Amino acid sequence: MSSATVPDKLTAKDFASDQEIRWCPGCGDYAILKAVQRTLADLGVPRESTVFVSGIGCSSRFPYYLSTYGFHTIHGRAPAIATGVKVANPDLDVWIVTGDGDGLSIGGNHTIHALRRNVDLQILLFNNEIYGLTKGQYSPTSRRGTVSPSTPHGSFETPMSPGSLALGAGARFLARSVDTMQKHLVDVLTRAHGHRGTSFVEIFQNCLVFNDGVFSEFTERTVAAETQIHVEHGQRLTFGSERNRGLRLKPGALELEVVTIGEDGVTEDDLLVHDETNRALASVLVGLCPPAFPQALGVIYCNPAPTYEDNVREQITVAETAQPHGDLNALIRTGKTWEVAG
Amino acid sequence: MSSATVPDKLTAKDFASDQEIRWCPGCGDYAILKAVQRTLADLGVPRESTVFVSGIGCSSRFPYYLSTYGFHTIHGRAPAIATGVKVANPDLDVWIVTGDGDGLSIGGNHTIHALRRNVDLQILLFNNEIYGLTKGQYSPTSRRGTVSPSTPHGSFETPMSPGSLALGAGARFLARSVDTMQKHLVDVLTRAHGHRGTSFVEIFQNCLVFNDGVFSEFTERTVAAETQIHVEHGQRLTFGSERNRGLRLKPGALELEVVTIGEDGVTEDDLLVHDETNRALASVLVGLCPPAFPQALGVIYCNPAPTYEDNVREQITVAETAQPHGDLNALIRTGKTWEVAG
Amino acid sequence: MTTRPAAEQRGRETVESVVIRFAGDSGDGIQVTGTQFTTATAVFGNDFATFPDFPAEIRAPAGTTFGVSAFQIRFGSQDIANSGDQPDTLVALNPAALKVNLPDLKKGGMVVLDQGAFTARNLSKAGYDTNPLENGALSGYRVIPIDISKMTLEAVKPFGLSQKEALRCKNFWTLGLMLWMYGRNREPAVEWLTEKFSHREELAKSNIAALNAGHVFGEAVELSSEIPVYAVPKAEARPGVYRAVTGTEALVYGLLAGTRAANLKLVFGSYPITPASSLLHMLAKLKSYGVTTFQAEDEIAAACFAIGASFAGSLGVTSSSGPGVALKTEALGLAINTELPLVLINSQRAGPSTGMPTKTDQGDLFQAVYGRNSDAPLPVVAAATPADCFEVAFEAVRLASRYMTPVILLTDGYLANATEPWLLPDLGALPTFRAQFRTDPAGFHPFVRDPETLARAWAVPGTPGLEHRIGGLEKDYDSGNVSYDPDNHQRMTDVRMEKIGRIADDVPLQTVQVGPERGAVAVVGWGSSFGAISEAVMQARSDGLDVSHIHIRHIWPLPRNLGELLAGFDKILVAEMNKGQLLALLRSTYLVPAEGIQQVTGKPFHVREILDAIRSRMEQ
Amino acid sequence: MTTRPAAEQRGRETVESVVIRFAGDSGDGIQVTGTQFTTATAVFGNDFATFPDFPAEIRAPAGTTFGVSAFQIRFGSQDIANSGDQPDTLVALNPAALKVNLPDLKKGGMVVLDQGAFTARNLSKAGYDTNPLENGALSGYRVIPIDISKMTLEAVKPFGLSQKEALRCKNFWTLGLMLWMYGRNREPAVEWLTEKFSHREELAKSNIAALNAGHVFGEAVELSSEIPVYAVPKAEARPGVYRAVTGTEALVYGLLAGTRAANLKLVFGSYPITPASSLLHMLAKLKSYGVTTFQAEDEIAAACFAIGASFAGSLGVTSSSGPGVALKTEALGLAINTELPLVLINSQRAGPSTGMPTKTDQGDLFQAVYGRNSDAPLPVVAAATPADCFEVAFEAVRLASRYMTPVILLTDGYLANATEPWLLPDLGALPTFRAQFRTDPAGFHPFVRDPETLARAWAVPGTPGLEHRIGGLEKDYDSGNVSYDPDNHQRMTDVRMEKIGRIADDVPLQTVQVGPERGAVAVVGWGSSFGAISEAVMQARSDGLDVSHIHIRHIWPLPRNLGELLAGFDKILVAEMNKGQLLALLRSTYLVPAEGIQQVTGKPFHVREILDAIRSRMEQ
Ligand SMILES: Cc1ncc(C[n+]2csc(CCOP(=O)(O)OP(=O)(O)O)c2C)c(N)n1
Ligand SMILES: Cc1ncc(C[n+]2csc(CCOP(=O)(O)OP(=O)(O)O)c2C)c(N)n1
Ligand code: SF4
Ligand code: SF4
Ligand SMILES: [Mg+2]
Ligand SMILES: [Mg+2]
Repeated sequence: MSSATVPDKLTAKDFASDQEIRWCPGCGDYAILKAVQRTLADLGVPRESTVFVSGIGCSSRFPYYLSTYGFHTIHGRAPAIATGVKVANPDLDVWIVTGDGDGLSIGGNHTIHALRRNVDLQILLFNNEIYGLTKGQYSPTSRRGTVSPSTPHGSFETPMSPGSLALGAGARFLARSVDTMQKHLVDVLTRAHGHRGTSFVEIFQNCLVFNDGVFSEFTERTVAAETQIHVEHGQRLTFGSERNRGLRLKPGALELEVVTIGEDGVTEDDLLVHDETNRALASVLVGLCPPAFPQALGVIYCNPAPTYEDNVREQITVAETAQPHGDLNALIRTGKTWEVAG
Repeated sequence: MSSATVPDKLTAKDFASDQEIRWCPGCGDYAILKAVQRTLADLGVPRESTVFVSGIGCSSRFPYYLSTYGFHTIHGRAPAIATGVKVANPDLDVWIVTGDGDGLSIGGNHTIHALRRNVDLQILLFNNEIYGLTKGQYSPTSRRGTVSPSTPHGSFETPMSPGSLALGAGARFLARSVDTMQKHLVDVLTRAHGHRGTSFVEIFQNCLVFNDGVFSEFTERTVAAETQIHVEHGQRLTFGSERNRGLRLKPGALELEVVTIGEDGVTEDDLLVHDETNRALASVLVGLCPPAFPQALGVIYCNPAPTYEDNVREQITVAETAQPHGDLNALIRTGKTWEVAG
Repeated sequence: MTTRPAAEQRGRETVESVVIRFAGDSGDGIQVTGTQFTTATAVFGNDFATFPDFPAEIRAPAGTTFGVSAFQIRFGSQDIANSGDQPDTLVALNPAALKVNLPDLKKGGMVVLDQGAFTARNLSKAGYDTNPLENGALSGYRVIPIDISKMTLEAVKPFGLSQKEALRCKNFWTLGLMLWMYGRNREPAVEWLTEKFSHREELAKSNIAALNAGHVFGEAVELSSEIPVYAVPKAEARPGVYRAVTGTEALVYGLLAGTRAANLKLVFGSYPITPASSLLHMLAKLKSYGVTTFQAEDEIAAACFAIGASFAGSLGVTSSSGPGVALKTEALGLAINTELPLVLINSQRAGPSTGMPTKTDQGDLFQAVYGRNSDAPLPVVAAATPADCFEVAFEAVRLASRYMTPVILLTDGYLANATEPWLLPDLGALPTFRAQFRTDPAGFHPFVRDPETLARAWAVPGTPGLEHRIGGLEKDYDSGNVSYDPDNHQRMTDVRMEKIGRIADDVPLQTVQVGPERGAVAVVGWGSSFGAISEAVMQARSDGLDVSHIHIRHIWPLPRNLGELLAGFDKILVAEMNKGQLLALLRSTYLVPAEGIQQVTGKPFHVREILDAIRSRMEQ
Repeated sequence: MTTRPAAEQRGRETVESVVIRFAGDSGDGIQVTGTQFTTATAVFGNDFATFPDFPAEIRAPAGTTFGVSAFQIRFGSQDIANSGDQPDTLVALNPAALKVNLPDLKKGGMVVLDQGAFTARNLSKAGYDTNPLENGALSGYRVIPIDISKMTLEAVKPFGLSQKEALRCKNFWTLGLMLWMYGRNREPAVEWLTEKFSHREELAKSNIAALNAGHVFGEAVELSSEIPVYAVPKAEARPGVYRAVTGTEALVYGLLAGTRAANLKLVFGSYPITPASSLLHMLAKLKSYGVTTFQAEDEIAAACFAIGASFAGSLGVTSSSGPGVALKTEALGLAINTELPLVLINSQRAGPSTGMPTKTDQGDLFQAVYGRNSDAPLPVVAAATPADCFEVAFEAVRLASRYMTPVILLTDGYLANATEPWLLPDLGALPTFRAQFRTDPAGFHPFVRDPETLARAWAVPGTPGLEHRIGGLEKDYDSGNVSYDPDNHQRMTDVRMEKIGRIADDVPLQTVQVGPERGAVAVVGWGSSFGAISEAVMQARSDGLDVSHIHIRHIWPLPRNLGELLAGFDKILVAEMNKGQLLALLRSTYLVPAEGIQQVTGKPFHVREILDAIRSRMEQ
């Protein structure tokens, strides 16, 4: 369960625990686990100060498979518990692993409040648009028409967009990646880790048992180039196998449109430059989806602000400076006291 | 508590119950109550098919003061209970009254899921940026620096924007008004009632005991004209006592700017026309605030979609048509049965 | 396996009851095999009880021990009350299944296993260092190794399936063999396959071929008398039409029948959770029966949704398991305070916290009876067997609507999936108890009470002249308005308690399940331990011990005569799958020096343990 | 008012104890008057107990009955255990205050009232049709009508306040009069005013002038002997430094002292709710004492936050009241299963559901002891008096950290605001019980247990070599890894139960509060009914009845000797403000035929009712 001698530089393997992995063979979670282990190794973080907190779901089994500290908590509450961990000890590096059910259905409120408070946490939301662990009911992110055990005639609820919700709640960091895109995912996770404050990463994850291929529209190798746009701060918003397509502002409207360089007089300069600090742009990018638009991946929004625990620390410092080493004996004697002689 | 004889046309007074009102004298809730009673009278809705559901808070006392059906439930859960009421009996006209604590703190998750599901409800959120009933703690909408019993050194959390959150959650109707703006409020409530689906109305409400004047920046009579913009579908976005100021799209950016007609060559035609079906515009409008921008009031977004209970009804109709008058005796005999002879 | 000195029937050894456990990888189709064997057994005319045991993982890696799925059936010619402690026969389709299930097998029991699956790879996945077929691990058992995989492949060859699909037929080969071994018919399985695979005829044909091949293999081998064959004669049963029913199915039918009897719409709100989800799944399919289902964002919303539906004049029903029920506690308080009908179904599972979600438990009695803030009484009923779920659900609807109160119905993970034969009632002949909606404004206020039941008036929105407001604040006894008056609070607290207390006058007197009404020992139980207790007490009685079995359906309020009944026994043993919850309730209510028999393993009670406990306590 | 045939002191009638209730509009500053009178009384040397009673509304319309605020103090020369049933003297600053409080006044008691406030407008707002000063409603009482409003305006005229501000001084005028009546000093009030209004000197001066004017008025009228004067001699008390303390303050100090003794950081997460919020408010001010507070988005998050903090090596504390505690149930299960320390403070209030949020109650004992799914034991402690909150909080921290368990501490709305004198302890001299963090990797797994306490190892993140994962699933006894093994689940269930059971060996034996250790009757209580029971038993004993008072702090597990102790009494009466919760616990645990004395009014227990019950049950 633990090892006392720590090698100088840990490898991805060193971040694996001794527990047998219990996801379905072929589940997208395996790939994410690999990417996280790689990221931790690349970052060179110490195992002992890294904590993974999760809720309940297939995805939330994650902490068992890492050799760091881990807490597999209760359904939907990981953000609240992780906030307690981080506020109690800000020196810890705290990650949350959650699912679309865990983080957006039962845990939606904790997710939005964590984002608003901006505690320095990384939230990894494995979105497979289904409740995996409870055997396949539709989730808040399931598409309309999803036939599931609880919607035998198809669901008709409008799916929630995790990214839109996060921005609406005041997120300061929003990124997206895909389970199978190892390099991209490692990059995104590294950026999320680097961001001080709550980083929200939506990872499109394939549940091959209950929702196989639900993201194939943009994850299939054959179409990926034409249906994904990898946004990068300061770079023009281009995509396509020829890198000749892109997004530009529709003149006179708050809208983007897909254009092709060389067509209709469009030049590269017409394409919008991605500004990851621009909230309005992030709001629009997050809503784009195939077939009309490419799916935006990468760091969509990053605009740091003071973290919750920085603020806590500051208030404590101010208070302690004003009144150092709070003397309890003195405290209980404040106000009116009287003495009864012996 | 009730009266059996119903006059032909009800007046605002007929919507008052016999209960003594227990808000603090001068509380903004009184004005909202008046506006709601007026709206109900104007709409000519029957008392018996109108239901007000609330959570807990000063604002949530609301149903007691109306002569309709009412349910003062538990903290934060009004959207879930109201959904039950409406789905069980879609003929009822269901309103929710909630506060910034009730609807966005403990009840945030139910609020966003109601919006996403689009049940035909009117949600009136009385935002006083404070917990009134529990004597003045800061709430999720309180400004940074709010000194309250639980933040004696000032709060440092980023306030939540109810409008941004609602849009992020997928709201199809979003409007804003102010407790004291009777006519405007009645108009907004009338629109909300007319909208099929969940309508979300944020009402800026003054809590004169614990947060007096927190909206005065745009509600004070002397500044209102210059700090409020009343948006109306199809109309140009103008404001100012001279009606010569307005909003236009900043060229080449996803941003609005304040301009003055006649200055820098700006003409009325340059001003943006409000399109209440445009989500991106709504997102931007909802984020504007004084001093740099005017506060947007009125129907900011309205873009109807099928309601939850319409969908329920449709699935039931389809099922019942396929298999009319479900015979229970037959149902329990489906599958393999065998007989034991007598 | 209880062998009886009875006439051999075509060379078969006649036995009174048998326990068979089918086990294999979760991909092996074990549950289908078990269910089909059950159908054949039912049609044959035995009484039976089944217990499916799924792995906790969705799709554990093939061949691992945590991917093992099992299905146990006990059937016989006498009353079968439980699915049996120890299998007489274990069917193991791979090494992992053997490893996990062998410890439960009866000493000297029979093991039928698929030799073809005992490859080096599978052995290592199962964590076997050496092959149990060779290392003596199976000595002491009657082992029948057959290369089922190979025989299946042979049998289905004509139909051109892929190797993978062909191997999937091995469960029907096995079924064929087992049907032959116990002299059951193949027709029900053939019918089922034909319908199930109507869209892929080759699959139907292959599986039928495998089924037949297994059967033929039995016959062939019989000649060499290597495989024993048994006869389990028909059981006596009340005449009528039967079906096999799971607890979940029976709950669904009970809720439907109950709401029809009450003339109320059934509006169901839930949030998925093991093992409660199946109720949501089944109800969601019954839209044409006027059922509305709602998957909420969490358990709190599900309960609140149901409360809203009840306020609007439907019967709100919600369901969950342990942790989810905990979340509904605050909402339950609202339903108690506003006196609205509500049925909350708790499928208990092993805890605390997440615990062992797929394992059964009886640990939520305290929570149901006591688990709320303030004095917050409500009725609690518990189901004893799969078929009993029907009656208990019907009763829960009756109590909720008649007394304007939330009702908690306790069932558990075992009952949810277990089956037994159910004598189908004529639903038209069941009693009705139409809910009374108030329409008369004269003298109305929302808390005006029926003098007999103390239930408040139910005036539903939409009714002109009865507009009113209710809420969670205390209200005036005489007007229903909010009140902070101290004496009024006392009065309301008293009346809430009294209303629930009076339900005891409206429920059947407690009867004794097995044995006389007074005597040396009463074993008292509740819920799904019914079968094990019943068997244990019957066995004890046939051993000459003076023991009775009392099984409580109405956990709260307790039946009026229970105290008197208990007083008629010298010793009271409360057998439950927790650390003594009904025990505490009975001790505090009746001051009887009851003692507990407890097992908290996540598995159904063992008859043996109860029997041993009865014996040892009687010797004391 | 108990009059004693004692020496008159400067013409004052000497009495042993007095109950005064100050009442007025919530805008009248009644709580300040009461608190200042208390301070003067404390400094004088009486023992005392106070009970503030706020209106439910934030700022109810002035002059209405639901806007009435009251403050009761009982003080005397003997031990004062409760704040008294019925006031001897009622001070009513407006008609509504008279209307609401007169029914409680002792027959023949004194009413001091502000005649100037008895205007037609105020009378009608209070719902009086005719003026009670004129319609005979006060006959039978000793009425002292004074135009306090007018006299106050006169007294403060020199300081140029607005009419509104000037009238606000009338509470200090009244205070002056009452201080004179009972021979108490004005200095503490003057000091307080001077500091309080240091920024607005004219307010300080005006209030002091009003205070003096009230006092002088008393002296002047005395000549006409219209107003009686009393002496209440000092009480005997253990020597030392004292202060008046509310239950909330004492809780805060107890948590601080406890976490220092444990060498743990105090991390507090809560969500506002009446009457628990004051704990959050006080702790939020104590950042310089190393306290971290967090206002969560709801109660679930608050509990989870605290659990996270404990996981990270702090002591997580959370608090709420009834409905909010219900919401924390699921999270408590996690803390039980993962065996993390946690203190949950429940300020009980009247329910069920929202109930009467500002009113006190003892209805949450069942919830605390039993209110969770599965077998989920945890220790429960209850505070008896405001000062006792200190010790109980200290104890809760000790148990949580020593046994790695959540602990529920029960207090209530009465204790939160009530005050009594507190003999200040020397915190440096308190025992310490430093929490043991595991650092040694040898033989470590997260569920390795201390053989004595059975507490698991607490290895906190940040410790190299002890990286581990915990969660809500059942775990293997020997490795801490997830386990679904049936026998292991039994073992873990047993050890969780045993760990909590062993705490009984580590808490003081139960003592008898009043009376002998065996005898005819024991009145058993818990929580804030301490004072009323104690008084009632003392009175009964002085009437010659053989009664003892046993008051239980450790509700679960119960003290080891309690059964034996109870066995020494012929009759056991359990007095509690609920429908019989401790009663059920004692009956089921000890099989004693205990009976209940119950009051559920939202008000503290009446001594009289307990006394009557003792008498009538003894006559039976
Ligand atoms: C309080 C509570 N409610 C419900 C459950 C049942 N449950 C476990 S996981 C889950 C949904 C998981 O979905 P998601 O978060 O998307 O995770 P996935 O399995 O898809 O990775 C549910 C409903 C539970 N464990 N606890
Ligand atoms: C479960 C629960 N938690 C907490 C409370 C206490 N409480 C009542 S109202 C309220 C906040 C009210 O704030 P808001 O919704 O903004 O309403 P306002 O009083 O400002 O109108 C709180 C925390 C409660 N009644 N129930
Ligand atoms: S059910 Fe889906 S999400 Fe869960 S482990 Fe299997 S493939 Fe992965
Ligand atoms: S506290 Fe504030 S919100 Fe509540 S009634 Fe008073 S003024 Fe209104
Ligand atoms: Mg999922
Ligand atoms: Mg508010």
